[in-house]
Amino acid sequence: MPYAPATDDDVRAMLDAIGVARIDDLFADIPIDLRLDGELDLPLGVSEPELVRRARELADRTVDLSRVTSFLGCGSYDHFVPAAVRAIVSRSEFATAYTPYQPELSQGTLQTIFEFQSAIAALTELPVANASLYDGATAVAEATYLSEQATGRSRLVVLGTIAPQVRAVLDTYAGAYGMVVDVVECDPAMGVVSVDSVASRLSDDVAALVIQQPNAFGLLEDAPALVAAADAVGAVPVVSADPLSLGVLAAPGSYGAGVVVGDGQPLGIAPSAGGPTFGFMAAQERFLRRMPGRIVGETVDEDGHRGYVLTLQTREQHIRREKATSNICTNQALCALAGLVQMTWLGPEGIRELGAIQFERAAAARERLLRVPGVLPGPGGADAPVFREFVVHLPKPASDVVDRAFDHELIAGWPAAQGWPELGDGALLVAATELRTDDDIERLGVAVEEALR
Amino acid sequence: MPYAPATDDDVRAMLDAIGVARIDDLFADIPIDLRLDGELDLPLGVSEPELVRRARELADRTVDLSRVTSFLGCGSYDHFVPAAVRAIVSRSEFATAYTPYQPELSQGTLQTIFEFQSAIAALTELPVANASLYDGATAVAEATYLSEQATGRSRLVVLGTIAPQVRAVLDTYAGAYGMVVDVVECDPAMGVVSVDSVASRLSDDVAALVIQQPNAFGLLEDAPALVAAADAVGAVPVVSADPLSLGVLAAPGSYGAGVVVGDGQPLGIAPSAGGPTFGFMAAQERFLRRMPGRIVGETVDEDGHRGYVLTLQTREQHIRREKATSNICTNQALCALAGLVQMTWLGPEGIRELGAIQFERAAAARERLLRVPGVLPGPGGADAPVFREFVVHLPKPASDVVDRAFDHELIAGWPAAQGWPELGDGALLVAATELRTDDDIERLGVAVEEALR
Amino acid sequence: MTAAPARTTAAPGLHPPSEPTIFDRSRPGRRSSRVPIDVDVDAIMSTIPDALRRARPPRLPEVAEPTLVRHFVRLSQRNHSIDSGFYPLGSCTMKYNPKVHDEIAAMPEFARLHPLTPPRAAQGMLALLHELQHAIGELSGLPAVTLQPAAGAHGEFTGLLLMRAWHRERVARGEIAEEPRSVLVPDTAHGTNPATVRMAGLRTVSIPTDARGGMDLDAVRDACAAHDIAGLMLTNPNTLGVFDERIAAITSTVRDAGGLLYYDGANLNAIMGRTRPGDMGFDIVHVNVHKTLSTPHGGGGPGAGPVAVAERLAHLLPLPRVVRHEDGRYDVVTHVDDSIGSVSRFFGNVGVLVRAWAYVVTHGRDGLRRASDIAVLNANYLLAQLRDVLPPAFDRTCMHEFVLSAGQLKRDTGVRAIDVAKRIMDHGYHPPTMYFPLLVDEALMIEPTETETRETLDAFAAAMRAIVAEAHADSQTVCSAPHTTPVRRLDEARSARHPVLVDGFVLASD
Amino acid sequence: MTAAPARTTAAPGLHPPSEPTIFDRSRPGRRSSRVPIDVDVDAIMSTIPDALRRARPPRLPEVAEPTLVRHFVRLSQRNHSIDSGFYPLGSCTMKYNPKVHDEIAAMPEFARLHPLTPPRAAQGMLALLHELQHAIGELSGLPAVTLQPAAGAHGEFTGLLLMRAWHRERVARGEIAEEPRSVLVPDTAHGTNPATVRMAGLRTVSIPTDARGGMDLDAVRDACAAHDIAGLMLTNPNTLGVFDERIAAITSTVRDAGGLLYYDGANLNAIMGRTRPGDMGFDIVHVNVHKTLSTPHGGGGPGAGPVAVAERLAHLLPLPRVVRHEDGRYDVVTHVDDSIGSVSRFFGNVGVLVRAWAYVVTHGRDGLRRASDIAVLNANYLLAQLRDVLPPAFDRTCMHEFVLSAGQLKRDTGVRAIDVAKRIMDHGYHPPTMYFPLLVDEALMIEPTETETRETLDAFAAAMRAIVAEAHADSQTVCSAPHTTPVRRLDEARSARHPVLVDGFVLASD
Ligand SMILES: Cc1ncc(COP(=O)(O)O)c(C=O)c1O
Ligand SMILES: Cc1ncc(COP(=O)(O)O)c(C=O)c1O
Repeated sequence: MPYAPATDDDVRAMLDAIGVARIDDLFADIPIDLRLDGELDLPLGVSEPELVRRARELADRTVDLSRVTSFLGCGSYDHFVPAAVRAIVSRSEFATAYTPYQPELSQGTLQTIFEFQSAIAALTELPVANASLYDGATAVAEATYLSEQATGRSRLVVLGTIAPQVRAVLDTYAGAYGMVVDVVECDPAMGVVSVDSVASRLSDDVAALVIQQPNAFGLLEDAPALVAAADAVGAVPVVSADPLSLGVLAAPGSYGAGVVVGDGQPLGIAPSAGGPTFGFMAAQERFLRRMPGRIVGETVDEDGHRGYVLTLQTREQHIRREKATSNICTNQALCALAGLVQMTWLGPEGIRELGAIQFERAAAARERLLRVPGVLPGPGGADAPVFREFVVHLPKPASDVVDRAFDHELIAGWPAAQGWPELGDGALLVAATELRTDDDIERLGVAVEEALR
Repeated sequence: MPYAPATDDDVRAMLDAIGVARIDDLFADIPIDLRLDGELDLPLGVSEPELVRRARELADRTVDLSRVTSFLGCGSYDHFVPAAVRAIVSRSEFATAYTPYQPELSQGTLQTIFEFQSAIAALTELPVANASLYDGATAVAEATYLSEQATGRSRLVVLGTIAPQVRAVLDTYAGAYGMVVDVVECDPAMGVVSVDSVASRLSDDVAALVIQQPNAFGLLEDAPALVAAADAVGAVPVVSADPLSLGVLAAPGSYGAGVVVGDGQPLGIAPSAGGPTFGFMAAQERFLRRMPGRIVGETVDEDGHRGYVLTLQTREQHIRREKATSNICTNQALCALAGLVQMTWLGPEGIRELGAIQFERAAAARERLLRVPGVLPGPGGADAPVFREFVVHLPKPASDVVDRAFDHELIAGWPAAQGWPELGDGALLVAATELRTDDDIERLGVAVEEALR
Repeated sequence: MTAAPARTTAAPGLHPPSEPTIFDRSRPGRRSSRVPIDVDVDAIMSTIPDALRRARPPRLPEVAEPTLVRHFVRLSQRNHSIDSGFYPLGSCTMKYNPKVHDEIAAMPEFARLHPLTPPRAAQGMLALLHELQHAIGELSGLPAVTLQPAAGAHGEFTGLLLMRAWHRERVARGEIAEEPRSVLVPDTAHGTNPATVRMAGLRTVSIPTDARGGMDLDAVRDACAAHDIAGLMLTNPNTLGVFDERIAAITSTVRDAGGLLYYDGANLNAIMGRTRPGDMGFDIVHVNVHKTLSTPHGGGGPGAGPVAVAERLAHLLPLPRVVRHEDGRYDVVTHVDDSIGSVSRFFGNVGVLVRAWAYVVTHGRDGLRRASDIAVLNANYLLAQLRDVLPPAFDRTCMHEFVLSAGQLKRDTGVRAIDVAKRIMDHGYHPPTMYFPLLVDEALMIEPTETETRETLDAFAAAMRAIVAEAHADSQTVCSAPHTTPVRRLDEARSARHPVLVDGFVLASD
Repeated sequence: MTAAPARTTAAPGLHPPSEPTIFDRSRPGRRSSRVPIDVDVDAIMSTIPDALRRARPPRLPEVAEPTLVRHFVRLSQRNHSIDSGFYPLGSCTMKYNPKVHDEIAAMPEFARLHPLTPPRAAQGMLALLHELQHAIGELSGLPAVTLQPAAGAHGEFTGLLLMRAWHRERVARGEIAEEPRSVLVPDTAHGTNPATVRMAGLRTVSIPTDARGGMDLDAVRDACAAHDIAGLMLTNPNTLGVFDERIAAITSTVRDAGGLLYYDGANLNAIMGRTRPGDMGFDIVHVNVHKTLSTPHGGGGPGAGPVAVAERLAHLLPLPRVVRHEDGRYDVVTHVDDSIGSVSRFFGNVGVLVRAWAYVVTHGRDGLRRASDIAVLNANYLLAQLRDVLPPAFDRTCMHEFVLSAGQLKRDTGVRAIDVAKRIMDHGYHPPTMYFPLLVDEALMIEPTETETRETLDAFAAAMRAIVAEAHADSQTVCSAPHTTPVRRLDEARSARHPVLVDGFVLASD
């Protein structure tokens, strides 16, 4: 067994030192009738080359997006990840360390978390951020839990334009700690929620208002006005932001968001079928002691040298147990590190340019698709600025079109009805990142054209 | 420019500090008429994502041997390389260090070289080894240069069964320092060189006898007898050994080889179109001060702690200049490290098993091909033990057969006439490593059958 | 081994005590990135309504790639890790993470796969996830599995939601009047257990530990009588490394009281192939694959916490889930009426799950059992070498880990558990888990795992014994440790009192 | 910055002064590997004649994979590298190596490609190599290129063989009576130059350096008159970092004497896009792609040393070579009558060449020129900050590197170049190249490269100045440096006198 070094000689010598005859004796505490008789129903172990062959076989039955062109989006995107990110997160010292409980041996991880918090604070323009949450959906949920605890209120107002997967998680969580989720739908033609309709649902029993910016249709909500409306009734304005958009879109902190959350996948994380990514959370000072998860602080050592430690741990489960602000323990630290490296690689100029490109690519793809006979604009129409993704209406079921377009070595998008039945079978959600070339977009147009014939 | 950090401000400030107005002024020493007028005939630079796309396009026009089955051999082999090897050689501290001139900052590299020398000594059973040469072919050449210097003789006797690529390099090198290369061919049916025919060519003007074991047909020469014959006339017995064979085949040092060289590719190095690999050289004590290349020795520091240094540098070009034992400076250190990790990963048992498997796979592939109507045994016949590769005779030109078999997603082997015209068009050199499954071998048989129809 | 030379001078040295932050290294105009498409950024910006457009660029660091890479490589060198040294951090199962797993997770077909890819184009990945579901069902003895939870605590949350949904069904069926809310949790439990109970809208009833380190059975009976029992959360072997041999009595007591049994699988690595939670009577289990199935911890994550349940709870599992049709095709189920919903956006931490799959394939039924056997052997071997200098909290055969008490040492020498922990750093080891479980005085919780050699265990034991001796001879050296780390003890109180959580560069309004 | 605390104790510490060897860690029966096919090893062994069969297994280390990985990770941490710190090692061009190049070289299509693959199946790789041939021809100003040499010295050897072949052709054509054997080499030349001359069967005629740091032109003239001139080997800018402005006179003098001109391209990184060896009158050039085109040095290699020559020498180049047919197909030429043969087994170090190709593509004509510009700017900037404390060997504008002399410092304080070099380690930097070129007294050769920031250059200059000051104030501290490295100065004499080259474990006859 390549990973457990003990040889038969080792085992014998160690059993002697322990003073028992057989390894079985070490399991004597397990009642006979509870012991597994026989073996687990699993194959025998294999060698590394055989493992690799097995994996290769499965990979061969899985589409390779370095060869097939994808226009899928809705929360997971095919962005370029520079090699430097992989080189750094694969460093043994980062990848194979545990949570930095012992700061003297963990300054590397601790300082990167401090830098990560700082970068998130820079993007959101809020003073505090944590070391990561599971993903963008649980981050939204944690934000509402925080709001409930902070306000003592138990109603949530949520825009209907947040991603359906996030909505599902929020419903599950909120139900657990007994919050009522009040969803404000948008006019399907507009694709954004009107401030008035939201305002009319806000009152002093509302713990939080949940906004996604850009929303799930790639459109821009009037977030500043919505935030103001929430503030007006003492509800916590929670903004779920796409971090990659924050080079071009107003920082939620700048217009009064109380808590900003989001999913870090667009920041240097490979999609890998949906995870791992990381959720981030930044907040106003007043929420600091209610934040979930790890937080790193700067301090000094006995010689006065600058160093970093896990701080404000009295919020956390291992100290506060049932009174903790959250149950989170293991988080997504290594993904957050990838995010930090990506944010550093981009820098203020790069994230601005890359953000602008998302608008440009989406507009180009929309323009091309709308030139296909029978294809009609979706929510927001033909001209509204869209960030990376948008919906169009096809004259045939989107799932059939996607299916047929696949023969062109291309995944045309996601049948939006799976997330919003109200949009109907023909709705297709299409995402175009900086990796989609003009040629890719033209191929998309042709493929959809032919699929519609 | 992502890799040169200087900004315009930096440039201005630095020019001021230097006391010149423009960067051009720094190049004032270049005579006007020698300056490049205009620009280099190269495209403008591109971004990392564009570079990756260019590389992807070229890769798409290159066969992927993780998908297509290859039976190519003749000096480069498709062996399994464990992930641990890549994880270690990609460590920044190993990959981006220079030659360990400053031992206090290079103990990592120095100790791995010391361990590499030790592992090569263990495989060959010789007391000294160096830190690597360019490849197995130049290693043979360096061995003959060493022999010339050591014996003052200028004739080389070389077995005709060494790999043609090695032979070509040896001819080129030997010509340079004025040695006569005397080749002893084998009987094509036997596939090995008779000891008598070699003995008859040996005399006291011979600097070295060059043997490859296993030879280029995968057959076993009577190396011990040949070595004895060389010794008898005071020629240096040089054995070019396949390192992967040394778990099962006698260590050349054990039967008196004076210098053992070889190519390390089978030890954890990806073929990558032929290089980089590493050449190794081990020798008897008497040749120590004539060895080419870096050698690391164990010593102690001022506090008596064990440490390692480059040693016996008076052999080398940077000290001895025209009197150096070789001109080699940059070598193949990182590949040698991969070889060390691979040898460690295998261990004495693993290298024995893996060596045995090479015989088994080759025999299985030969047996299958000989069942194809019209296919006849090559040098050595149908039953001689063959290490990893062997030759068969096809009733059609091997190049046509390889060409047609390629439609079965398989490369059937190498048309041996390219290396040994005397074997004729129909000769095919086939290699089967531990990565070739029974199923692969069956597919080979079928593909050749159909190609011969 | 003797000491290395002291730094005689004012040179910062090869391993300086502190490193600049990436913000300290920022200079205006520097950058690492270059984008693949040239667009007129200002023109695009101008299409965004003023109120929604960013006014000033984010204060991210400006550095070129060589600076970026060097910065993070240097920071990495300030970490201890399993690849660089022994890491006997109790309860955290710091075992070796096979390198090949990282490569398999990085295969483009897996790494770039979009979660919403049509199943026909993702059969290989779906098959992989389905195989892993089976393996986890097999290990836990509970057949129905969700891979969605992102960590152990997330699995706990999922499990308690399943527990609640099940009770609600009973209410709906009229079997009980109202939903029970009390969950029994031993005082040895990990902090996530009670924290999860609260988040899930339930109440913790804490159960004391008995003289053998197990759950106090009478206390369990009393609690069952006194409270509306939703269920029990238990780790077995527990955080003392003790296997509770009366587990059958405990589970049946709780079951009789109408409760469900939740098994915290963080310690499953001790019993693979020996016994299974399902066989012990548990209904719901989470598995920390980043412990038992060896996926790298990444300095705090990501991990994964799949949950396995009894067949009768299967219809409640969160979605999406991977299923296999008769014809062998794999498919994704996105809707089931009674499902509790979703606990994360897609399939969970697939990149981590792929590594867990690889671990199961390489080990197989034989290797998994052996992994547990050697983990338990190593723990008992180490315990045998330390027992006489630092008394175990409960002196009996341990499973994969054990807890020592430095209480007596503290009374004799003033050296506390934390001092021993800091001092062991100077010997090149990561310390054990300190002060947990809470009921043990000056606790030091040690888990060697199966991937360490006997020599390493011997050397660690010798170092621990040397420290105990040193505590009596020269306690000051121990109490002022560590002496060889990049930084020395850090002022945690200060950072809690005056939190500095963001680099000054960011707050500066340029 | 102030000093870190001394190690007060006998604990080995986090960075112990020495590590066991992998052989020290070996234990019988341990192993990392598992083979994919079960065969009857003994049965197979028995088919091998006794005399050819191995008697006892090789004494390789026996360790499990966790031990293997930890061992080598720990050893790596005992290295300085370009990714972890400034590395101004003159003449070695330690610039940043872009990470993406490693990934491209590792793409399976490239990494697993067999060198004898039929060209139809390798068009992409052949195209890549052909593009690189063009780029190198363009950079050198000489159109015909071989990629086969594995390093600079290997390129030199190849180049001199081409030189000889060309003269032999002249002999054959009766243009000259016999092959000339003398090669002019400046005394500043790198050691590989004269060593290569010897290996190539030629004779070195050493040429002194003039007062400006260039080649003594009169000496060149005299040598041309006195010897049978095969050619000249020259680096320009030379190893003093000086561009020899009389290069045209030098090349024409040698040409008139019937010699060919060989350009050692190790310093080509100084002049990309500014001037070209071909334009200076050279006939043969090698390019150290591991310097100029930034491929990682790997602790000593692998590199690559492609050679470019004038059209009239093209037919002599070694084989195989990649060519492009009119129809755009790429092909491999394996036979040309007049070729000198082969200098390595296949196409050369392709894995390295792929990185060089990537470097050229990313930089393009604009980036390559800028790389040289900034390299020269950085060198002159650093020189300007050090000139007054350590005099330059030749005080003039330098190119990409410059050479300082510690001769005066030694006379004043007893502190030698080597002491300054060792002391700079305590500041976290790799030392400059020492004692080369040989003609400079107590030489320190400094090459910052273009990938370092101004701040790094400023900090390095400050450290150097601090050391010079320290040399006057406290020379003992400098002369006993380094103080913060894992080991201190090592006894090199001892290892030369009593070489220990192999681990005792191997020699032990178990
Ligand atoms: C006993 C126990 N339960 C639960 C957890 C929480 O698991 P995770 O950190 O994966 O959320 C841990 C991990 O520390 C643990 O040790
Ligand atoms: C000036 C000069 N010439 C030649 C060489 C030899 O090149 P390589 O080490 O690649 O063989 C070097 C490398 O150190 C050099 O600096």
